[in-house]
Amino acid sequence: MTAPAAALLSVRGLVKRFPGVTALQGVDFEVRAGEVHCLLGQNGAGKSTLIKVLSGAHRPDEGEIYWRGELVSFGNPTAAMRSGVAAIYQELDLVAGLSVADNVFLGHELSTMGFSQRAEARRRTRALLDLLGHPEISPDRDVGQLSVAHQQVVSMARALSLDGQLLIMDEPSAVLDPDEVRVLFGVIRELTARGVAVVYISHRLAEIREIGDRVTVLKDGRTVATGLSAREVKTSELIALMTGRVLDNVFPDRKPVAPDAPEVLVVRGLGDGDRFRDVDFTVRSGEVVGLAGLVGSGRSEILETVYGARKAADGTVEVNGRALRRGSVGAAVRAGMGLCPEERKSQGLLLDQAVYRNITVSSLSSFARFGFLDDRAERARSGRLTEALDVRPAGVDRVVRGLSGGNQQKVVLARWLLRECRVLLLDEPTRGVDVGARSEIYELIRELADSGVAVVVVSSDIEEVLGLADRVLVLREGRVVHDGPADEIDESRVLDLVMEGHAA
Amino acid sequence: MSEDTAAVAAHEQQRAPVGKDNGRGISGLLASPAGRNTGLVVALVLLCLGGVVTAGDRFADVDNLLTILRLAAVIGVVSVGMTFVITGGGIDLSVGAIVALSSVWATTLATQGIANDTHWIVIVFTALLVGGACGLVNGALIAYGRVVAFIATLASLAAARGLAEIISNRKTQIVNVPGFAAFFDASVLGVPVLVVIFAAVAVAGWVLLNRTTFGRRTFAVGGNPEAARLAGIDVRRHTVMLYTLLGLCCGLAAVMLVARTTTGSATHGGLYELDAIAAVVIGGTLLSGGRGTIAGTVFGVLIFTTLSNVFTLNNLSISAQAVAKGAIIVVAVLLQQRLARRSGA
Amino acid sequence: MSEDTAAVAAHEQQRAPVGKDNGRGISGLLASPAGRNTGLVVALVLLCLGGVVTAGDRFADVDNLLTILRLAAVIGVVSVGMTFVITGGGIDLSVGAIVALSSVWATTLATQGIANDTHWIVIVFTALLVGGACGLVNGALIAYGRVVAFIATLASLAAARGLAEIISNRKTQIVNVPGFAAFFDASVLGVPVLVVIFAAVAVAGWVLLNRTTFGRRTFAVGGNPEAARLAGIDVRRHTVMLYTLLGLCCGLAAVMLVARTTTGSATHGGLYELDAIAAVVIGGTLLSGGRGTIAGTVFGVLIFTTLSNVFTLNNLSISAQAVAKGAIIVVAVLLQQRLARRSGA
Amino acid sequence: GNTPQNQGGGNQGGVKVANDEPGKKVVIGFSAPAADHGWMAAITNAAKAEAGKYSDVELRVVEGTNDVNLQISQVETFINDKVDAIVLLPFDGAALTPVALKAMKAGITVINVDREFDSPFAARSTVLGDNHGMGVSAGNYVCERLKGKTDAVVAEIAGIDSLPLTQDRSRGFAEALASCGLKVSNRVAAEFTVESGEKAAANLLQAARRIDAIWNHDDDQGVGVTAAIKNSGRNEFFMVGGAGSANVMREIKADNGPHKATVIYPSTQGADGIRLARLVVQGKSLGDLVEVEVPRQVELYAPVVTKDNVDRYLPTAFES
Ligand SMILES: Nc1ncnc2c1ncn2[C@@H]1O[C@H](COP(=O)(O)OP(=O)(O)OP(=O)(O)O)[C@@H](O)[C@H]1O
Ligand SMILES: Nc1ncnc2c1ncn2[C@@H]1O[C@H](COP(=O)(O)OP(=O)(O)OP(=O)(O)O)[C@@H](O)[C@H]1O
Ligand SMILES: [Mg+2]
Ligand SMILES: [Mg+2]
Repeated sequence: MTAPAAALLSVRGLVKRFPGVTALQGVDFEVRAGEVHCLLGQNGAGKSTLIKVLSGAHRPDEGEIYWRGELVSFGNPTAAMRSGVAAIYQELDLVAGLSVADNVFLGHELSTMGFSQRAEARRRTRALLDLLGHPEISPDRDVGQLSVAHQQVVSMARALSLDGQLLIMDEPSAVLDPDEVRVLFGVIRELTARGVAVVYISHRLAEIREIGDRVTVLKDGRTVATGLSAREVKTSELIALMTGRVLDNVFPDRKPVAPDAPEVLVVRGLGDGDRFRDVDFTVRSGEVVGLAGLVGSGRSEILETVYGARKAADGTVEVNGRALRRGSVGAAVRAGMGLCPEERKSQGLLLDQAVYRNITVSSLSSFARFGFLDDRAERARSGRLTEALDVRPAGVDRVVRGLSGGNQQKVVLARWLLRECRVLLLDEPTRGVDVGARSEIYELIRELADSGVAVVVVSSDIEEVLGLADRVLVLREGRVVHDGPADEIDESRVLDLVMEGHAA
Repeated sequence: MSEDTAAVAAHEQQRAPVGKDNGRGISGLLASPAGRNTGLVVALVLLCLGGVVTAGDRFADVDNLLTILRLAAVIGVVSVGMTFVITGGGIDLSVGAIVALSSVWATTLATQGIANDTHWIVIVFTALLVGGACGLVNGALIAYGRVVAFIATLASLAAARGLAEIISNRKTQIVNVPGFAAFFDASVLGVPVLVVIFAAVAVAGWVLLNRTTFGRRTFAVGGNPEAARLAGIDVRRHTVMLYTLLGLCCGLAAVMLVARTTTGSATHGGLYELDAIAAVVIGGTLLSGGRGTIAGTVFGVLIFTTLSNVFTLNNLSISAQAVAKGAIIVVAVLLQQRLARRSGA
Repeated sequence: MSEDTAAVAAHEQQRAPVGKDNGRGISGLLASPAGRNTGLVVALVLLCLGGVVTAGDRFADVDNLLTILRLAAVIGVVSVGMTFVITGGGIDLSVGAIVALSSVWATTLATQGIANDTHWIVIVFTALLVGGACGLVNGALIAYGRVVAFIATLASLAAARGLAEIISNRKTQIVNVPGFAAFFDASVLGVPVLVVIFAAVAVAGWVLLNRTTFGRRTFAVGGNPEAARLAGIDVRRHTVMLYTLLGLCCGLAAVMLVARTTTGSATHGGLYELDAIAAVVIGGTLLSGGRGTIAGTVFGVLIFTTLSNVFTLNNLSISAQAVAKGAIIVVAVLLQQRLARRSGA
Repeated sequence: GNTPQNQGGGNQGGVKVANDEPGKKVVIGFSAPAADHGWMAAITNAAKAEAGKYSDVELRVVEGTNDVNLQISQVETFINDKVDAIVLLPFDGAALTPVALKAMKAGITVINVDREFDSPFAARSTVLGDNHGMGVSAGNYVCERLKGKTDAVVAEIAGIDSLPLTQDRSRGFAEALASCGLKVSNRVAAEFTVESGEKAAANLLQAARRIDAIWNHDDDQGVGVTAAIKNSGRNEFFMVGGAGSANVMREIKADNGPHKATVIYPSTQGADGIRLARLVVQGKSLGDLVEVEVPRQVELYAPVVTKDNVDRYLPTAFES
């Protein structure tokens, strides 16, 4: 049996099993040359797994893959690359310690008789980075020192350097700011105009409407709909397909913060002597403060400094009126602070340990008597939280590494929910989280705030900052340039503020 | 390869998932702690079979088994401590030197006139103190001085052995404190005191690693120090505690060695670092940290000691022993991996 | 002294990247490869100063410098190979044993009647072949057998030494092939052949690690094997190549040692594993893989050999030397770290 | 301890020979393997003590090492330094031969101690312990005590098995035993350390249920062997030691342990080497000989020490 001639790639009945989980249980879809084919699905639906099968990183257990009408099996990534399939993985798989140019050409190095053609590699990398709108990234920089956003750009450059017929992007926009997403879309349009097909994965429906041609929806490892028109299909229909239920209002209603609510977190004149300085802000009990700014404006650094994970050079951080010792995470945690870090894999999770252990790691003493742990209580409490957060697949004994990105994020959140913090610092809390879970997380943040927690949220999604926060701080190059209630500012104004002096 | 990664990841679970989310029957059983060590158990049993076949009842004899256990005791105590350090993401090359230094310091006290009146327990405390102090220095160098563990403990290795030589003037110091020998040579219900100590340390180590906050933090610190730090664990203090714990184990091992040989010497503990690390790693503790098993370590120690016992019973040449040892190590590990993978699936 | 060392080092040193993207003034300079080794250079210079102060012109003498370099040559060649394996995320404990086995096998050929007619180059090839084969076995065990590198090479260590003892019947085998000694005892422009070989290996190693596809892939395999795999690199094949390369280096080192001692022996290369790993790690290569520097390794080797030379010249008590050695290692590493951190590398 | 008095060796008791009169200044370099066991430590200590007795000797002692490469470079340093003499106890005699030859060529007097070079031109004079003879002495003693017991079980606890000296000892032992119809039934090897001795012996005692005699190559490891024997509570055999530590001699004298004899392997060889080096450099001859030059080779005797003659040897024994 042959696939229709129009299809560049066609997939039938794909099944992929992991120990204990069947990630894909019958996926069918096809991609035509020159189209942007969007994959939608909740966290854990199997999108990334599908990508890995298509790019030769996983071998499928069942099913057929047709490439240009021919049955193929990509035994390894090289085979897929040779055929013209290039992928950007969700977990940015770059090698820290190697330069940008080296990463871009890793595995398909430019060389003469084994010797690297470094000048040529650098030149081509430069061109690719320019094309992607990032002339400021130096091809000689160590990738490990780039921000996540820049690393994402490098991954894209890498995929482009392969010059493939099919480009697969697994949540490329998760770490990009709106401006950069626009550049990315420009590149995608250029590619499709040349007949390159793009498989695009994102949890942001707006993006899919903007760039997509057709949509395939996965649920629990199965194709539930395929070939939908990206522009015409109704949002509610998509959400219903993905989640099996109907969601209406994404952002929960705000409750006005009581004017006499105590100022739980007070930051005064904070600076690290390098990336930011003179940062002042306060967060009241029950208030959600959003930090908006471009990638690289230093938001993560500020959060980490407030938390004591970086040592402040100037300024003070007070929680409930008591100043914290500088550079001490322990002091911050004891004072009731919690941080969900930006990079959950390297900063947040114990990847090879069970879910419940990741959740209880910050609250061990509350499960211990004379240092001895009550394992059963740990599991029970964690179980209730993961159920509430709908972590999938369920099971607190599962190793975190095997969870999908979005579910991993929920595990980190659960950790601080368990601790019942008074101040919660969230760095990109919904990165890689699906619409359904996203609204659950918003709901949760709101509930927390309503119960008196002071929350600080950093997000590159301006809509999210505005929708979620009571008050918005706008950052530019390490300084606070705006501080005001969220309902007195709109998206374009924020954009203006963050871009000021940038665009010019 | 990623399939295998997944299998390994599954294998890393500390406890078998119990209950509804895991009705996997035999495979569930295999994934239990006993199951995770199946390969090691099988290797040990095969080794014992080998012993019985080649050496008959000379091997399968209570005295011989006690001999094996006594031999295992000293290095076993060190290996249990080493399991903590390696699980916590570290390594310690100085254990043998610390054993030597502790033994020398403790026996210097005992061989000097002053000590004739003091109780033998002083020897024990001195050794523990010296061992603990060495561990503390190692830990501080690594955690606060930020010297790579490998290098820091390599330096300690050189320094501690040198110091031991200076203190002992490179002589073997013979202990004649009567109560000391009497205590450690005794048996409890037929089991030699040394073996009892080893068993106690192993059990205590298991409880500490698997049932306490300290153990849980050790896994966290070893698995992802940055995440542990951001989760509010004082990674550096914890690291210091890990090395100190190992130092204390070395001190205890020194006491046991002094009791066994009636001497303290700067040559004690030669190559313990390799033996201990090998036992720990063959037991299934990850050298890169974050995964550790005391039961595995105990099996590892027993495998190595049984091996040399069987060799000796068979009058094998040392060279042939070495070749066979290499082959057996590889087979044991392969066996362990194959079985662990099957049970993890 | 320092001029000479610097000259050797200059060979292997990457020229500082020039150009606009690195215009960071002094900090840019410090972040250059030369800068990254500042601490090591300073440590070496201090050591040399110590040598000059305590031993005057007995230290600062061409003959003495050549003595240091000759001493450095054998372990240096092994360390260069070790840099590749460690950068690629591995470890090899069997290097000393491989050196012994290669030396024994090669000299068995040379001491047997048949070989009297054959050219001495046969010795060289045999040693390389044996070393390479051992490395191949190590690599295959690790990459395809998936035995942890530490354990696999520990097993090889035991097996290879045992085999060497069996082959040599535990005798020291003396080589009398005339051309052989003549070749390796010669000097090129006043520089002994052994030192020339070391320099050549270091330069070749530098080029291989920093200027070839193979080198790039080594960093990738060590730094993030999963990413390397996704990038289409055959990680397992590459791993085998790394260990084989190290095995070849060990074979070469065996040839050099045979030339230096005119003997092959099962006791050759004792504890080379520790010496080589220490030199590599002190040089700044990460034990966890992904970062490696040949220049650093060369400095590491020179620091250790200069240290023992200065000790030799100063007639220090042996135990005090061990203590001092420990202290100096720590100081060197701290210095290196402080300076590297300041330079922002 | 190793007081200079009892390090002097046999020839000091007699006439105060002219040889001891201060002569021209002699710089001597001394290199030996790592002092990783008591005998080797005693070698170095004795050499130092001996040198300290002569105002005209300057001794340079370098770090003991088991790495032939490092030991070669130590000798090279001595050559660079133009010392007058080198006393060398090589880790491996053959491996250090080329550099010793180089030293001799450079006009330096090389005295080879204990482990022999493979070229007669590599040393001016050689002081050898008699390893083979040691085994023979031990074997003969065992034969004598077990006279007539043809089914006797003889066990051997060797030292570091990869060293040629261990094989020489074992060979001598086996030859002597063969002469009276015995053989070694069980053989284990330790590493010259107390701990390894204890370990090897513990296993050995399990391997052989009945033993009549044990020869242990080295009295350092013997301390551990004794501890293991005590632990096992066995006493059906007698034990012969090796090297001759003071400690074992005291036990022989007191006759309260398994040791009934030990075979001496003098730890004063290094000290003898120092003396010879000094004599050669100063152009003196060896005291009681008519010969005007220092002999090319001095092979030391390996006597058996028993309860009867222990008092004679105890003063020169080394403390392990
Ligand atoms: N290596 C693995 N081992 C075990 N299970 C895995 C592994 N990789 C993925 N899974 C499981 O497969 C399922 C699909 O995961 P996948 O990462 O494909 O989801 P996703 O759709 O990409 O989700 P997200 O939107 O959160 O990225 C999940 O249940 C996950 O737990
Ligand atoms: N370890 C590092 N060394 C050098 N530069 C770094 C390092 N980490 C980050 N940077 C740089 O600091 C800048 C800030 O990055 P960072 O990701 O913290 O910004 P941000 O405002 O938090 O943005 P985002 O929310 O996307 O993370 C980036 O330009 C990045 O290149
Ligand atoms: Mg995904
Ligand atoms: Mg950030």
